[in-house]
Amino acid sequence: MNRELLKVSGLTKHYPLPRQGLMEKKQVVRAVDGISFRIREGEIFGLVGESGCGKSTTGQMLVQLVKQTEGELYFQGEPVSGLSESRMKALRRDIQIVFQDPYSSLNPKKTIGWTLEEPLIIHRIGDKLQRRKIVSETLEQVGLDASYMDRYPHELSGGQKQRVGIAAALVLEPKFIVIDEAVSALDVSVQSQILNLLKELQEKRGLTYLFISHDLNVVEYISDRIGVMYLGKIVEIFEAGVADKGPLHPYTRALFSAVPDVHKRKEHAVLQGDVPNPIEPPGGCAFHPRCPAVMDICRSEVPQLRKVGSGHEVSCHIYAEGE
Amino acid sequence: MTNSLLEMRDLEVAFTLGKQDYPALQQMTFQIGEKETVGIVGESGCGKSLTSLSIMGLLPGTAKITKGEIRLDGKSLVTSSAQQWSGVRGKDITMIFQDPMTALNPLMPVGKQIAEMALLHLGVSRKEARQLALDMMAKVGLSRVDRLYGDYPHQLSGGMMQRIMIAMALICQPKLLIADEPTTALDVTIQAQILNLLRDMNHSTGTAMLFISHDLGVIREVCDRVIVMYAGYMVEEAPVEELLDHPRHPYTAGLLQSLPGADKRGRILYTIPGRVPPLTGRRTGCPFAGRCPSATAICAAEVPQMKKAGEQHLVRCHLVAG
Amino acid sequence: MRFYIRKLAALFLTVLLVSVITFLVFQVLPGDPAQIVLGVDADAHQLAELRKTMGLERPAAERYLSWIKDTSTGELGTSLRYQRPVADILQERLPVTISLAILSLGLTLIIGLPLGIYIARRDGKISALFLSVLTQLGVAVPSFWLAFLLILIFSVTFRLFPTYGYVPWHESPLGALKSLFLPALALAIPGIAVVIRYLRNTLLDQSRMDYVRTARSKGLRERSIMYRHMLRNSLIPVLTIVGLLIADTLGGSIVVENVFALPGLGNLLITSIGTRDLPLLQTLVLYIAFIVVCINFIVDMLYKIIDPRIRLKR
Amino acid sequence: MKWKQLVRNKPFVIGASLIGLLLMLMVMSLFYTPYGPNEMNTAMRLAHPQPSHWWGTDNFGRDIFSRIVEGTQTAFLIGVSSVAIGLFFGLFIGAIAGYRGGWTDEVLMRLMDAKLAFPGILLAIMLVSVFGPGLGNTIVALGLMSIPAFARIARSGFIQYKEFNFVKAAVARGAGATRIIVHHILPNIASPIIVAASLRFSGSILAEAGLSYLGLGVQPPDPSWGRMLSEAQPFIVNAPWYVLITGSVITVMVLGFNLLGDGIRDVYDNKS
Repeated sequence: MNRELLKVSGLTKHYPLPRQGLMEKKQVVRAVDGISFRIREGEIFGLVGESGCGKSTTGQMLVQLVKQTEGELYFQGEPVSGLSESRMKALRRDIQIVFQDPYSSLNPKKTIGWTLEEPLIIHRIGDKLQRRKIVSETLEQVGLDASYMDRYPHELSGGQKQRVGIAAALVLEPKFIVIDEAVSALDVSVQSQILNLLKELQEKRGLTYLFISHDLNVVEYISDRIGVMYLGKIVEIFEAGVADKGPLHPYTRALFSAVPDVHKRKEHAVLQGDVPNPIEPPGGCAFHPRCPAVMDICRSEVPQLRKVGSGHEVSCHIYAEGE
Repeated sequence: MTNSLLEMRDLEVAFTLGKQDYPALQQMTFQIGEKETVGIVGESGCGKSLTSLSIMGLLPGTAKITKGEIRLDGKSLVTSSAQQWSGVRGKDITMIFQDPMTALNPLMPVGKQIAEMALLHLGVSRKEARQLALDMMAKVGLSRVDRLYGDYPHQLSGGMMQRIMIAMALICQPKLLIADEPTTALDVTIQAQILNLLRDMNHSTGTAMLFISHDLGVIREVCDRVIVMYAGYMVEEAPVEELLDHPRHPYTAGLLQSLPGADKRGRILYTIPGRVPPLTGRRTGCPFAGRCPSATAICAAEVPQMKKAGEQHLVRCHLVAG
Repeated sequence: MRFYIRKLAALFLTVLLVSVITFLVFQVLPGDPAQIVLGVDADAHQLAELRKTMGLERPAAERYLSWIKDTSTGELGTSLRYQRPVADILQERLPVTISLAILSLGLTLIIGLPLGIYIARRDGKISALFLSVLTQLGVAVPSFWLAFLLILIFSVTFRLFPTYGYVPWHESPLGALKSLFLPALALAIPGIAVVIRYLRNTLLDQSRMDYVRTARSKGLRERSIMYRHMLRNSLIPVLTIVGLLIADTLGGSIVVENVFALPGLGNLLITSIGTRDLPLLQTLVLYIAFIVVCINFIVDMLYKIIDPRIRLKR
Repeated sequence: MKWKQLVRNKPFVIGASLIGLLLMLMVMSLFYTPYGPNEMNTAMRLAHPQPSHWWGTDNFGRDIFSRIVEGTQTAFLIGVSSVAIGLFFGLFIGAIAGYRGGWTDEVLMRLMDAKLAFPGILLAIMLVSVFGPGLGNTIVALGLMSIPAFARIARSGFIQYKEFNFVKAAVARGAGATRIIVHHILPNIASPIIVAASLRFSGSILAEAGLSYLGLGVQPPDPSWGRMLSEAQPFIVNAPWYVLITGSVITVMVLGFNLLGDGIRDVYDNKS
């Protein structure tokens, strides 16, 4: 079951800042700073982190919406960059994306039917009749009946719009879907309906998800493995829900303990300070200014992501000896 | 029950769309004691923000109070003239909002906007106001306050801006602070800092707090008592542990079951069927009747009354024995 | 500091581009400028003579460079019709156009701004339709026809202002003011309509912003919220409109100066077209365009200074 | 098009009816006018409005109503042509600047700023002074004058919508640049373009009137309200109706298009 579907190695994205003055050295925002991970087929890989950590940029690089500055992406073992125009277009059938904000993810001037049919037209799949059948079937699968085809986005609720977003990603029968904060804008009762839908579709169609979110409860519920990002780097990857192999990295532990728990009021050490400015990240480990367990080495040397157990990697000097 | 600082009795607020009035809040009755932190939780459109705005007399658009009473320290707020309002708003009751980044005047230094509050209500000189503002900024955990005083809103992070808002809200030692989803727009670690700060401020200054949120976890973290709202009605009210551990109203129970979390991995989440009725589509009877798994004939006919279902525990449901 | 350097560079580039366009239109596009000046029936000898005096045998690029060198050093060549240095003619005419522009802009702001605030504050009480039609009417009226109306009312019927002509300032300031008032009003009315509409809409947008809700929750009364908070935030978009208004005012003055026979740059422009006085025409157009570019630059700078978000990058 | 809301929007209705009226007059004038526009009746000079001549006669005894009605043809021609030229080139420039970005955007926008330096009438005067007056040159001049307005809208539309998720989603699904422009961006900037078109239509009419008044715009025998006004100016005292009527017709037409633009903006703006 767990053949490797996607391999990311050294993925980097630097946004050049408009140069203020002639003398000023070129400034760069290191949105994503050399991340590597693998996603197995049929797995839900959760990607969490606070705003500005680069998780959304990573998602958009996987879908080739954003061109990476460095690093390589392998889909089913084949490098993604440098593909011919036609090969790239074919690849786009297999990799899809669902966005967070339901209000700007659907073209307001087009009907739902048009939006769902467009990918089929782009890839010249079937004729008019067959396409309409695929669209109505896909709508059924996301819990909407065929009557939605003639409706416009402004007639739908947030939850319904998100279902259409998911349907639009499914219509080309992809293998891998990047889900970028798809539930954060929804109310709890609607959120649970969408999470169930995503889980059901994943099992029925054997899909693989990269599930991006800042809501740790949601990620812990739905993901098999969780990657934690901080200021453009992955600091830890661990198996979700496996009690004894819980998170080790100081930031991950602080992050998960900061989440208010509806079951009991937790007394927890609150992480002080703000996320540093990505234009001039602190030397060594980017987390050292806020880290409760900071050591001298942390200020000078950048830690590497190292395996510390099956499916468990951490990038922190405390665990550098691979104990 | 400490004697009530704020009392709302049978309040009704309605919007006028075209010719017709649509009730957005009905039968709102609750108290807030001195030093107490009361939470209001509910999904979008349930009227929680409208409740706080009606206390501040800042009802948006065509909304107006059609029935009921709000009293602060015995003084009615509903009938206050504009002149009386300015004595209450900002002095006895203050408010902080959800998105700190847009909540301040972008063209005025943040420190000056805090000092403006002191100048307005404490009748102090400009220099004294500035010093009061600087002290308050330090008290809310901001560092290098002298430099920060002259900075503009766009130069600050979300967390710092919310601390500025809290400093502004507490500088005149108000009796009641209303916090409308103050941490929803913030990251988890920053949210924890702000929730801690609000709790400490409540303990140290004794300012009562009305905390609005859609997040049940945050409610548990901050509030003593909590009110659950649905489609303009209060459906349940109880001390926070009692309500979250023993929910009696089907909607509250449904919400708690549909919350995702590590404990529910691999299992299908419970979902409340259907959708919240829009403002214009609210019919007679219990507002939750359409979506309630154990709804009966009477539920669709009559709006249930709030009944005692335990120590300080009130529920608006026909099925719960009074 | 680097912010201003970048801005100055953009200004220089725009001025250069403006001069290129002007040169192209007058010297290159028409093929043979001498033909334009002397008209169709001129004989070959006269044409050759004129080409020499205008230095047309030299390649276009060279002519452009020398024209730019002269213009920037204040040496603006001589007018064919008046046989006088262009610089002197401009010197005489400039004060008329400048005082007309300043007077009309002054009227626009003095009348437009308070009215805009007043209308915004009484929003809902004045029917939006009446306001929309009134302000659109102000913009729809052709300025020279408006001038006729003003003459008909104030000069012919009430005899308050002269129907035409200009009294220089040094002769009698009151006379100058009286002779310039009607033309300035004719130019200002469309500007007033624009300012009212724009200020009203901006103020209404601002009143829905979060910071105004916060100000209300601080207990400030509506009046002080308007003047201490909203007005300054609204002036930024209004300032950009003032920039556009200046260009329209200068454009409009070309026509209005003709209606009132005011000896300004606009009037000169029209007469020099009639007399085919190419050198004067070319420099005049560059002059007017240069004034507009400089004013827009100043407005742009003001706009940036007021708004700290641009001045102080995080 | 949201006809339901448009019909209920007062400014739109007023604007549309004013323009409808003028359009009818224009169509009528193609076939019939009470008197020939240049038919002189020397016995009836400067006659005040009366049953035989609804709007009186001018100093050559020509019927003012017929001449004004004939003038609607020029006004509509000027309006349509300048919007067409402005729209075609403007959208093209704006699209390239907006979609490509980078230095092309910088250069094109500098060009637009330079155009801003020449106030409307000045640019027209420059072209007319070199190529001579007349209907054709006026149309070209007014067309060039209209380009920046459309370029700016197209550019800001492209820059704004490029960032919207539905455009990103379409790109992620393999949509090419043309499909993105035609299906995703153009329909969403349609309403600001229509508003700009109606404002440019009225702007061009005003500009033509100004030019013709100065004798630089439309020349005889083509009819022009601007030129009629310059002919009417000397008789402002003894035949005020001549000036008043001609000027108010221009104002009504310009007002009509401006209100039309207002109505469309109201209906489409609060939707987004």
